[in-house]
Amino acid sequence: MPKIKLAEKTVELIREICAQFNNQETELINVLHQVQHKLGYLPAEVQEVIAKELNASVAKVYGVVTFYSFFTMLPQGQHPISICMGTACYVRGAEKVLTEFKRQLGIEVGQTSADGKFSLSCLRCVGACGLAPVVLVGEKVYGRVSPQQVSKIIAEYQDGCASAQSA
Amino acid sequence: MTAYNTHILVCGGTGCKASESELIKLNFKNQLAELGLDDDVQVIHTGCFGFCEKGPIVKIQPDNTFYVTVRPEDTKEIIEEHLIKGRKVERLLYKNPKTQEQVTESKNMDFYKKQVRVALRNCGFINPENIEEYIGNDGYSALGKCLEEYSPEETIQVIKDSGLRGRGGGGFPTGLKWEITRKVQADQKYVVCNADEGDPGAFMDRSILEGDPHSVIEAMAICGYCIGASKGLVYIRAEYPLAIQRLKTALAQAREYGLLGENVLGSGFGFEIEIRYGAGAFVCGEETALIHSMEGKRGEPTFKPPFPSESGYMGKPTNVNNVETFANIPPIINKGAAWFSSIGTEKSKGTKVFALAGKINNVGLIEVPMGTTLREVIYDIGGGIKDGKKFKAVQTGGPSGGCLTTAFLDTPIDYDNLLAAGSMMGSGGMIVMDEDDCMVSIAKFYLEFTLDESCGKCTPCRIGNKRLHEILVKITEGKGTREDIDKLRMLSQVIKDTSLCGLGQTSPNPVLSTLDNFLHEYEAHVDSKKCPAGQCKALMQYVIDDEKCTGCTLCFRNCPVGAISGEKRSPHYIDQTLCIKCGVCFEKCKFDAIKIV
Amino acid sequence: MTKIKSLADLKKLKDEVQSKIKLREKGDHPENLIQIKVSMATCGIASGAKDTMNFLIEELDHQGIDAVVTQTGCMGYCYAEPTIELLIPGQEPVIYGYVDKVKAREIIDKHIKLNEMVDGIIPVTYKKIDE
Amino acid sequence: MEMINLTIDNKPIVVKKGTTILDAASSIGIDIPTLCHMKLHDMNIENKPGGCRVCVVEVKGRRNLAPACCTEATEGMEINSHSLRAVNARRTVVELILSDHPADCLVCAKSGNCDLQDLAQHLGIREIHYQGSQSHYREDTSPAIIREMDKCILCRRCEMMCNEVQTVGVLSTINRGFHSVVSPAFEMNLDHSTCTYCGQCVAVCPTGALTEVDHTGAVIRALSDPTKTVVVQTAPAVRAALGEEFGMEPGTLVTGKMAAALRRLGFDYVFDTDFAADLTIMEEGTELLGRLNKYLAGDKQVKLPILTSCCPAWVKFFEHQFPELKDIPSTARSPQQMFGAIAKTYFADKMNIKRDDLVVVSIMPCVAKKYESGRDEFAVNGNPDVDYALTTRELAHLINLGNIDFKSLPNEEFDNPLGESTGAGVIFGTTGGVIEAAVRTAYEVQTGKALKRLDFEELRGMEGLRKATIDFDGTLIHIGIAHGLGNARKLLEEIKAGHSEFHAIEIMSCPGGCIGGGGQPYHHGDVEILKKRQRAIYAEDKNKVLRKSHENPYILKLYEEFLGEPLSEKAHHLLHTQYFDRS
Repeated sequence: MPKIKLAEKTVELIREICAQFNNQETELINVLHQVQHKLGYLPAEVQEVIAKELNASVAKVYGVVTFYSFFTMLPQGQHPISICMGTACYVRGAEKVLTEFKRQLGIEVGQTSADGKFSLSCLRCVGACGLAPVVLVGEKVYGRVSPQQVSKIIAEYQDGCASAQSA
Repeated sequence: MTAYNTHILVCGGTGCKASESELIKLNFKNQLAELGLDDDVQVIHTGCFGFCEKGPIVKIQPDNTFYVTVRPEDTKEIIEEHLIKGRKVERLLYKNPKTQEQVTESKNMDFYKKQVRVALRNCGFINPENIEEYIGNDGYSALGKCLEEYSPEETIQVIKDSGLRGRGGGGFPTGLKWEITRKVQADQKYVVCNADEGDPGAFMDRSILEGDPHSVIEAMAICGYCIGASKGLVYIRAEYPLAIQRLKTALAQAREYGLLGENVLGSGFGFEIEIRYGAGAFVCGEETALIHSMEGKRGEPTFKPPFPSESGYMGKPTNVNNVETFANIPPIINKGAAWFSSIGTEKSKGTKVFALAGKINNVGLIEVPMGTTLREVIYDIGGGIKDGKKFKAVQTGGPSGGCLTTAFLDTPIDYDNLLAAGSMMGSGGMIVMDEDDCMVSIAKFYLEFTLDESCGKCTPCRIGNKRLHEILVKITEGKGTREDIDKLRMLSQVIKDTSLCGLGQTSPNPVLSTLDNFLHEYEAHVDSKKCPAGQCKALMQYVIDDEKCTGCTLCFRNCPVGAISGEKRSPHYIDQTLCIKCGVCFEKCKFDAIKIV
Repeated sequence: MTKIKSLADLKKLKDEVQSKIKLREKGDHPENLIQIKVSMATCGIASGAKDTMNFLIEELDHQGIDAVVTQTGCMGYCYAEPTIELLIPGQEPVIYGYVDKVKAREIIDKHIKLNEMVDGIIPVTYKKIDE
Repeated sequence: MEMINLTIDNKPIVVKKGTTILDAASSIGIDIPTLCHMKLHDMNIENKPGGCRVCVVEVKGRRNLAPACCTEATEGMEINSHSLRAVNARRTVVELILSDHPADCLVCAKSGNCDLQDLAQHLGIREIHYQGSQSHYREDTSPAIIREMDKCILCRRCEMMCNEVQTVGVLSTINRGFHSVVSPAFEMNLDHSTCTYCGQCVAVCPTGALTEVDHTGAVIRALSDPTKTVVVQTAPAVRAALGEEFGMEPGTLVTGKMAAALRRLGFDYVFDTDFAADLTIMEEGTELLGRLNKYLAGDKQVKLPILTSCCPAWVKFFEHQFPELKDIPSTARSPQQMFGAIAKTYFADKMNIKRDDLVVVSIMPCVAKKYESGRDEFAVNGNPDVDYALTTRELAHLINLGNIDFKSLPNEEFDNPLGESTGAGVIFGTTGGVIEAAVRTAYEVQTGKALKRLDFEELRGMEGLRKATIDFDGTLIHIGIAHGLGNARKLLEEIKAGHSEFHAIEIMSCPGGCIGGGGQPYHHGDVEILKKRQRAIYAEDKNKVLRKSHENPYILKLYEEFLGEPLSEKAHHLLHTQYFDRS
């Protein structure tokens, strides 16, 4: 992993978040949520700052980050795409939808497209089983997605890109 | 302003549509037009009446007459007799199976309504972001009643008498849990609401928190009063942003109205609730893992005892209940233990919310009394199987549960019956599968889930489930042997017997229950290398039917690996050694010429 | 809002809220209003309930129809999202499924304005606890 | 005390409430196999994750099997420790572990000393029925410890040691499910982490996942190089444990046999680190008295308490975790390093050996000593004062390679001049020993009076934190003792907060001190072994004619001929060091 240097501003932000939770080690997960919300991901350097602020070992912080699937150490695409792999979605063909996304984006689960626009992940049941199969792009929920709809969904987010290129 | 005097409501549910309800509607329309009544009588389609076994259903408004098993040829009689002469068509009325009496009015037809909404009583009725609507519907009166009229012991007794059992899956008696926590001496205790709904296919907790967050807040306060806790924590999935937002709003309103905080309703009792977020770990539904997660640690379970009621959050006595359990508390207090225990079966009282999903027409959230049969749930409430396919199995209990076959359709649903049938209640996901679902693949799917979600602490769950999954992969790839089937069984038994927590102890259930109920499917994969459902890619082939192929070249042009060859306007051919079984040709072919064998 | 200080206070507030609801439901009172509840749980929103709700608010306002549109939780009919409940004073409440903008307009034009029911009603298939 | 009646394998038994099935069974001679469980009695160290599931037993009326290590006995319990169901489950569990474990026992450093191997033998496993993919991790080599995590069985003992006992916090379980493994943060190498190389993870690892870096090959090459003069020093704790490697009763002193063995291995001079320990007392004791007297004279600038500095893991610990306190420990080098410095100057000069031709090997109960010998400040022009530091276990390995029948060796003496030591040097090997040795000398130097009794029982013991007050002829000296870095941390926090009551503190990283070092023969969780080693150390002290460092004639000679006096410029140069902020 390439070493990155955190901007002073970022370090300050992390410190503030830790302080909000009284620098309590027991609040580690809340802190990680907040920091990831602000920064998008939790690179090693960020975890080191958090560990220091909460007076916890970096190994512990890393152990927690790698335990929970919600936390990520890699920057996500501009539009993170998550395919629900809950049972309802599975029996209604989520796998085919996933395969189609992989094919069209040319990336595997856990990867980000070369242009940084899309990242692909699977998640477990978002509780919208009535709409199975379900796909999330950012926080937007798409229901009853068929493999045929995949290109349309991707296109929705590529418009900006296309116009930017033509401009 | 009324244009129509009368409405004819024709059920447009999928089941009824299959039995020609479209034609019934059309007949009504045409015949009314012929009689020139189409300005007075309007015919409309409705959604499912939830009484599919007696479909198609026709209801006449405004006199609420309810006709069952209506045939397209009956429309004339209904118009002539009922609408014109005002006489009900008796032979089409529903007969009460007990009394054999004909039921004319639908308001006397309530017994066909299989659902009773207790936990969901306010969902879809009140505005969840307006506390006054909750209060207007008896909200917080149970808390008030407890604080003013009942001692903690008396309140616990009501809960115990009601027979309420934990709705998170285990089914532990709620009142007893409260009593145990109450009896432990400590300077601080905690009430925890487990809202880490993780079972794939279950979304009742989300719905309750989104639709009726105050009922959970009220119940937690009651629990706090009973066990002697002044602090509550809701552990909620971070994947539920709307539920979180509604809960936050509700908490703020409850504080504003003095229903949380110090000295609630002038009783001297104080209670506060904080939110803690899950971070994507299914195992955190297990209460010890949940507590560790709330303490900022890896969500690994620890051996019980000590139970959280003795040593839980921060080492203090902690009572953990799930969302649905809490949502049942206020009506129990308000309407009494006797009322609640009158619903359900001998050992499982009250109702259970199920999330119906999968290959079923009326996907949705339902709440039925304990003891309702699977058949009632699937066919009456759920409207039967999608696209007229054959029912194969219903999976209950999520990754900890099992697949139940037609043989269990008439089994009354309660904790003990499901357990005896090789499944479990779980949190209430019910996923319906049809003939197209391969049960070996389903078992593999659940194992994959467990593998992903296992915390890795104990050997049987960490390595055993990996090996189970590997064997299942082998079988679905057509490389399995009879010995592998035996290994699945033996290893499953050891994993159940030796795992540390509930996740591991129940993880082989999907394998065992499919082995028990669908052994022939395993055998087909192993012996004849065939997947009866046509799901397992390695065991199927796409072939082109020479008779049907027109040589349009569409498949040839779409095949991503160039496995298809053939001259234009003559039958094409798929080279099986190149085919990756992506299914594109199958989807593209306009002539049904591509078959799966 | 001042804090509710006792069970009696709570009961008073409950009675106030309930009498408001009754007035609305009875329908013979000048205050009566048409009420529409839009099921706004995750499933509903994902299926476009927000658009439906916004459309209803704008359209009813535009047409000068006296109505309140509120959100509510999941009604349980996930297969038919977005779902709405229409309460016209003096009448039984009616639930409609698959309410997109087109359907919403039809409901306003026919059911609300002309009292003609339209296709897509979902019959209530459950009992409430006070029934 | 509430008592519980139960039966195990049909034998009735009464135990105290709170007793686990495992302990109850063991009290009547039923040994239920375990793997992850480890309990060091009286030390408050217990690893009980209940994770391996090897100890499962059948309890009548219970739905599933119960792990004996964490299930408490209850009234009327009927336990079958070896029912078909329990044995089958136990075997399957071990097979599962083996299915995710490299089958390279033949070449594994831990072979013959591996709990997993023993268990597989014990259960008679001859076939692994469930085969499948195995986990693979990058091998991590540091100056002292090798991590081969393919062999990790997730017993979590190392994690418990590193976090709870040592509070070093380098190791944590990471990832989850099949991918979980114990690792430093970001899967970084140990040498990039704040690891102190205390080696307690190695000491408790049941398999070959954590082992020491092996220097035996290099030592053999040096021994067979005719141009080199190879000298060896042996640390005090080695003699109390080495015998165990040859099947001797724990606590057997093998000082003489060890010297004989080393001589047979071809070491040119067999010396004793105890000599350097005496030297350490001269330097550290003088430093202590210097600071103390200034303090007693009212100097508020002087920093007290003074902390011992002979443990390299401890030194690295405070450099990482308490850099602001780096002025407090004594500047005296550890005995190993003092020995090296003296050997490559005084001794080399005396014998007319060029520095480059003199190889200093040390035998240590420790893996951190490997790291310490490689620290830059302990080398001259790239030539280290100590070339190779072997563990007790590595020495045993060398002896085996040399076809030496250890048990039948005669007792031999160390060589002179660096082989002579006093009892004070010997007790460096146990917790409390360094400070007791220092007190013996400091008292006599300070008061000018001879001590009437030399055994300071108040400084001895196995408790993690101890304190004692010694009357220096009217001046009360408060002494603190900590072993285990977690205990040390408590004392450091007090110092940091400015309310430490002590004048001097002895700190040892390993529980028990060097007798429990990470390089010692594996104790396999049996704390009695540590106690026996401790008793052996004190017995050796008692048998010595000279028991005070300042009475060691060769030490006095060293000062006379070479160093001048304690804390002289030369002594500073050769025997003292500085510490670095590594935070």
